[in-house]
Amino acid sequence: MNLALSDEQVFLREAARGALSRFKTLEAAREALDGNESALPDMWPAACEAGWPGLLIDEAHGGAGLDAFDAMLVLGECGRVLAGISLLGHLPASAILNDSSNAASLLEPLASGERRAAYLPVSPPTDVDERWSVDPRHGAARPAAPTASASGEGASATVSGELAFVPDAPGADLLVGVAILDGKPVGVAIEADAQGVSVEATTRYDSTRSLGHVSLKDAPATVLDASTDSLAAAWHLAQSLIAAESLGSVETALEVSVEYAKERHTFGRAIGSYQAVKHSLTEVLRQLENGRSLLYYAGWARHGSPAEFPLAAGAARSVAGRALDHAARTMISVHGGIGATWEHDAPLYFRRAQLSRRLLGGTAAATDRVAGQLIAQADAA
Amino acid sequence: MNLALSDEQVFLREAARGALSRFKTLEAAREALDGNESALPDMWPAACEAGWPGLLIDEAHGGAGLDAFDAMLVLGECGRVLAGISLLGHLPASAILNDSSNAASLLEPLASGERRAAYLPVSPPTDVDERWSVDPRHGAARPAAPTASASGEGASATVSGELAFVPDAPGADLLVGVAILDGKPVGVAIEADAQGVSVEATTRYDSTRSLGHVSLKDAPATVLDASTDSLAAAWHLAQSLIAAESLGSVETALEVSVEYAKERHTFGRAIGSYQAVKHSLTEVLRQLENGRSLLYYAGWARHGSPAEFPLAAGAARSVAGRALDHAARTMISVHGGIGATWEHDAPLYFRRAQLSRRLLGGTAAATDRVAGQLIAQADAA
Amino acid sequence: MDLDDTPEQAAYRADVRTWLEAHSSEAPVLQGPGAIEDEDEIIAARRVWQGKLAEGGLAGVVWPKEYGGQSRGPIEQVICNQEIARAKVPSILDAIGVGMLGPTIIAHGDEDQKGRYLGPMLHGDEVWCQLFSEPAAGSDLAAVQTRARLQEDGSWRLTGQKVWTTNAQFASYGLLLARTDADVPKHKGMTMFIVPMDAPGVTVRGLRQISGEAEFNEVFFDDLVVDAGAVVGGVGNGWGTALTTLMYERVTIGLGGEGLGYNSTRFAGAIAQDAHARRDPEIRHQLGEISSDLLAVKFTGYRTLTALQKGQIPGPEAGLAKVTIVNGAIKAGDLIADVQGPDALAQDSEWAYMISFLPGLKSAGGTEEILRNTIGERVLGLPPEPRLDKGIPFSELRSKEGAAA
Amino acid sequence: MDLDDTPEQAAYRADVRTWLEAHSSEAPVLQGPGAIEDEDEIIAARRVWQGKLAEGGLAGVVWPKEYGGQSRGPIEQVICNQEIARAKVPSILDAIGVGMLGPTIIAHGDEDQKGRYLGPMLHGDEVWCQLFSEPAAGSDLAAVQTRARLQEDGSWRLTGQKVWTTNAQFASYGLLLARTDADVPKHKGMTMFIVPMDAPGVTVRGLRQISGEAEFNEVFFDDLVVDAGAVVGGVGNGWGTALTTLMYERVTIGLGGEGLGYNSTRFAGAIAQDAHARRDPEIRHQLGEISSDLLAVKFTGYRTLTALQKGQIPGPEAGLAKVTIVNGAIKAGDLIADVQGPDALAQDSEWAYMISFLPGLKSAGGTEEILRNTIGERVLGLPPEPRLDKGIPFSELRSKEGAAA
Repeated sequence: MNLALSDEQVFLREAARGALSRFKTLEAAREALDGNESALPDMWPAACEAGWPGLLIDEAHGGAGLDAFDAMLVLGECGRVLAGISLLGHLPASAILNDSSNAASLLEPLASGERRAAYLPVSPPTDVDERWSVDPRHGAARPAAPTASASGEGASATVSGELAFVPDAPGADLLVGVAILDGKPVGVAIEADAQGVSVEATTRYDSTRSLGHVSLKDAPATVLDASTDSLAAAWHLAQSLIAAESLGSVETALEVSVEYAKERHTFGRAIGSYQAVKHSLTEVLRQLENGRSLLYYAGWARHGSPAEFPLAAGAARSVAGRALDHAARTMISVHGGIGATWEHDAPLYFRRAQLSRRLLGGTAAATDRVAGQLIAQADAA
Repeated sequence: MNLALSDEQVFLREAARGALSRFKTLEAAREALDGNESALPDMWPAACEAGWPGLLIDEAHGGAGLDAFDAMLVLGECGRVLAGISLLGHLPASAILNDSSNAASLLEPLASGERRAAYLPVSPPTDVDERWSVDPRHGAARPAAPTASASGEGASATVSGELAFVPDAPGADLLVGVAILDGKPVGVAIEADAQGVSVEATTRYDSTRSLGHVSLKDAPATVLDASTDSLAAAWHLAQSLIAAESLGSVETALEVSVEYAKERHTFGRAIGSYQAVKHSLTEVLRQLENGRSLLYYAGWARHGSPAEFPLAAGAARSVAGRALDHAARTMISVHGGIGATWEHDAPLYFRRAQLSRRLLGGTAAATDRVAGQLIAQADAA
Repeated sequence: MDLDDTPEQAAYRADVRTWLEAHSSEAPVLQGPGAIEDEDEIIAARRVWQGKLAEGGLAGVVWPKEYGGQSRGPIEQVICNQEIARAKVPSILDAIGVGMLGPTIIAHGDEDQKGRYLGPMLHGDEVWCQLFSEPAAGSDLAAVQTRARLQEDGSWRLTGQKVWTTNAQFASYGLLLARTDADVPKHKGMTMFIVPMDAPGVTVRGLRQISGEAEFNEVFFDDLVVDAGAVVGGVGNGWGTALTTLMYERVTIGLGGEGLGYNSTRFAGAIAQDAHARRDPEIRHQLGEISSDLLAVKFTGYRTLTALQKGQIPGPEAGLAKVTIVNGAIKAGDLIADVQGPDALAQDSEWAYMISFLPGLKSAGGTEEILRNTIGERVLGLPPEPRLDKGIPFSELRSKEGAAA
Repeated sequence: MDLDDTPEQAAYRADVRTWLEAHSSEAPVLQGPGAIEDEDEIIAARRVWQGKLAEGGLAGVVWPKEYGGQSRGPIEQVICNQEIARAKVPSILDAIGVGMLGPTIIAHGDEDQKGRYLGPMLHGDEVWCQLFSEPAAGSDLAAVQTRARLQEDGSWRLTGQKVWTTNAQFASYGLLLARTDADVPKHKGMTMFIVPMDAPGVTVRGLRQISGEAEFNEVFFDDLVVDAGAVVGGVGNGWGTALTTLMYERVTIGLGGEGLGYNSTRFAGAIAQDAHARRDPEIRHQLGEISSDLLAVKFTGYRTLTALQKGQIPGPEAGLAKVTIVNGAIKAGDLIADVQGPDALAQDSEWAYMISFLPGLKSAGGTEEILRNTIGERVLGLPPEPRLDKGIPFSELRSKEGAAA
């Protein structure tokens, strides 16, 4: 048993921190909120230089052949500085393709980052909803997954459906997700510039997060031969990645808040000496540590115990999502009034928390899946 | 506008406190938990002497002709000392009878306390469940209300059904509730010693609370002509009363905890000077004050604005139930380890909290009803 | 116990309603078709409207008649507010002046001050702002550092910075808490001043909040000179004067829960629109809890009002209503946005605005932690925190903190 | 990063399993058919069984070989625990002695003490108890008042009261923290003693908890006399010695989350039994949150173990695991009882027992508040609370508190 980072993983993390530190991500986020979206740096070249696009692609296809936990380490660093890098969309897409034996030609340009993919998030069934479903554009009810029709020859099909708030869809070259073909889920890869594909770029509240509403109308697709388990695992991988990213943001929120609590005085004492502040920050630490432990679980389970991966990834997201909500609000409140002003960094982390909790099914769906998985385990026992 | 106690109400409350102070209710509760149930005092004679059984019965029928808020004041005093008095069962029953024009002969002995009634709690429909339903004996699903069949002559019928965990049912002379007759709810009054009636006495965790599983098998009943609104109002009245009782317990829990927090020292300071303790006790006060305000609302609404009574009573119960949960746990934790020992009073309030939150639909059903009422209001607006 | 008007109150309500029916066409339109959009025009129109309300007796209801008020009680004030809301016309522009600062001047000001300032304040001719909070004196108001130095000619020279100042951008005057003696313990060396906001040496800068809007201002004082007549309540008595203002602030909060628009009806309405969410037990559970708490605050307001009407002064526990409202609204915002999804966070969403506004409101006027301290000590009688700043001259305190940091 | 055994660990596991397969028939039966019911017989049987485990090398796995242990690492200890649980045989009786007090004696005791006490402790011949907490020194352990006075003949005379003592009713010895000098600041005037529990002057009284069962004891010392050889770690060094015990306590907690039986599998199993509740979004939401937190603790345990194996000592943050476990289990108890209704509160319900037990567990070993203070200060580096008791002789402190009360 060994739940610690390897030397290579420590190096990967430090390198990521270094690479990201070259960008003024927080300043850019604030400027973009003020309408100057061109202030947001294009970080994809840096990602390519670091080899992140190919993290989860086999070496045979030009990737690094690493695993989910390594990707989580990079996402954590992105979360620390709110880097708007397109890995949350790209990596789960690359994982589906990597699990497909008929996608070899697609993989190499994705591994190098020459082309960028976006994952079309489709949530696998639960114990109470047997459908594959997508995030709704409006309201709380989840629509069904896109549908595919075989279009004659070989592995090609046409796909129709709507996917709302797809992370990193704008500007992606390839869209990879799940569609229902003859009542069964299949992996599909769709060129973003193909006929019948439209991507409406949008942002919501957090300027660092690029989102797109993807509309597919008989869009030509390659049907992938990835297993159903692999298609489901992509969803759980996305949950793990957003969990890791969120915990990175929690780290920064905690560090900045602790520093301020040491320096700021009121009634003649540093505010960090008051139990209300101290216990609130300790609570952030508690949730952060719990989240970190679950990242290890998810990282191990993806290949070490695939049957547990939905549980592990759901639990990681559930804890991390709540941790970020609490940390972002604590960051504001520890800073007193100034923490709620435009020029402060705390609102940027708050905006991240507010949006993240409602993407990719939301923190709530991840929490529900934990319950569902455990209930299914109990039934099986 | 005047949301304050009248002189008469202050007197009623003080008199109740005085009358109840003659009993060693907490000591008796502890002894009963140890198996000596005979230690529990029979407080009904004191209730009769004070005129409480007739609180909600018209003066014409020998009652005091007072309203729900006055009854809540008495229940609050009972809650302060965990008095096991049978008003929670008796008063809603008396209210249904008082609203019936064909129950005059039943009222007088109930008003004097010569006979005691118990309310068979049947929850009226909500926006998402159109049935009248009862608390389950086991599990979470709510069974349907008892059913009645007209038995020929006049206002008589036979009633069949099961009601679990009915407060104050053991030893009651008359059972009053709701049954479904030809698909419609009707009020029914059933002699407890009639054929087909069985009451299985039970207690759960809180020795001061007498409960009974009532089984009706073609039990002969008088069909009351109380309106459907009156039958529903009895449920909401019961919610208000258990809310008031709970807040009385919160008062004691807060007072005892505050005193201890002033006296007990640790690390050279009174523990009440620490923010963690101080803020926790302030939170008890906040919830208590919110609950008190909602008792006024419920007390006013029952006759001042009957359409709001379900909302007001549900909100009062929701806030009061959560307040008691928090106050009882705070009472234990402020006292440190000693608060969790057998000889301390805190566990008695904790036991009360644990059971109360699961009786009469539970705090959760009251909270759900608040949502349902507001959603219905929104639809109507 | 009842919620209905007495005959006298009903008669007053009828009078107010009659006046409003006669004059509501003169009120500025701020929402919907034909609404004024320009910020300056809105302010100008609301000034005029406040003047009309004052003439009609609908502003300063509780002010003494000699200062232009109606000498009526708090219930009549609430009735007046209710009728103004019912008529869907704007309320007075300068709620801070008329609600908190005017009463402070009535309590502590001298006759010259009352004669000069109260009339224009009541009629909206001169809007006021409250200059108490500072960057280093938020929760700990007695730590103000804005310095007022007595000049040889008896005038005062003021230098310092205030923050979280509402309405400063168009205010004529401000009530300012300054340190006049740094060599005595901090509660003792302060004095309250009336300061002109258009004088040289006063700079107002909008302070943008999370939403991007400048809901508050920073105000900088750079050698502003005021004469001896600007002192309210006597030199060195600033803390006592400030407490009066804070008491009126609590009254305003105690009665105003519904006024902020954070109420169960609004939130339930949003949930009711979603056919799926309104039947979801988890959503309903949260809605039910939030709504119960907010309903409680409404009736706590009526209890406060009853107490006020009987001449009782609300204690710090009235601040618990603010805790309930702010935390309830925060939960409601999260719930509604969870139901609606990211669209609730769109630029023009009322919910995005609320979600952005609440974190600042939570800290405004002293943090929740300080409020809970105060209530724990004053209401429950719990012992105070050990105070390291007690009895220490303010000047020494500052250097001590610097050393500790 | 992986969760599997190394080849060496796998070999060790196989050895342990082989031993257990050979000897499990000798283990006492404590549950199910044929279970021993008499409390004294259970203790006697478990003593014997501990002796067998010790002979087989399955007790004191991390103890040095010279004291009868295996000189192995913490992972082997956990492997051993896992295999004992898998074999469904009882674990050692004296987990407190072997896990915390023995290691303290190994670290601070003299050779005589090690030679005399460690063997019988490991084999279950002499059970030990920890005598630190007092009625007035729960969270603030350094406030112990049990007084040890040096006699002219070099012996010590002990008087005072201890509480929350597990196993005192059948313990042979206790490790007791006493005040030996009240005229120095409180952390400095304490000394650790080994005391015989069967001597005159020692009275053990069961302390009933919420459930009615006496899960802890009070222990009274009335002029108990011990000789100079009873001092562990030197006179006046009691606080440092106690910190060692507390560190081992944290290690035990850090590794023991699952051992308490508060885990997601058990709680989800209870919910899964109710066809209605298992589909209710509100119930599922709560179950999901509670379970995620408890799963986290399981993997935090593995992280702690990894750190221990590398020779790192767990810091106070390991205590956060206790916070998560206790609060998670409290929420789980409330959830399950809400689903099952009042029957979950029946006398013989496992849930009623858990619901009753947890409030005491929450306070045991220092309140959550003290733990959060410690972690905030030692882990996050936040400044301490102002301490009014620092540097003040213990005797003065007591009278100050009396005056303040």
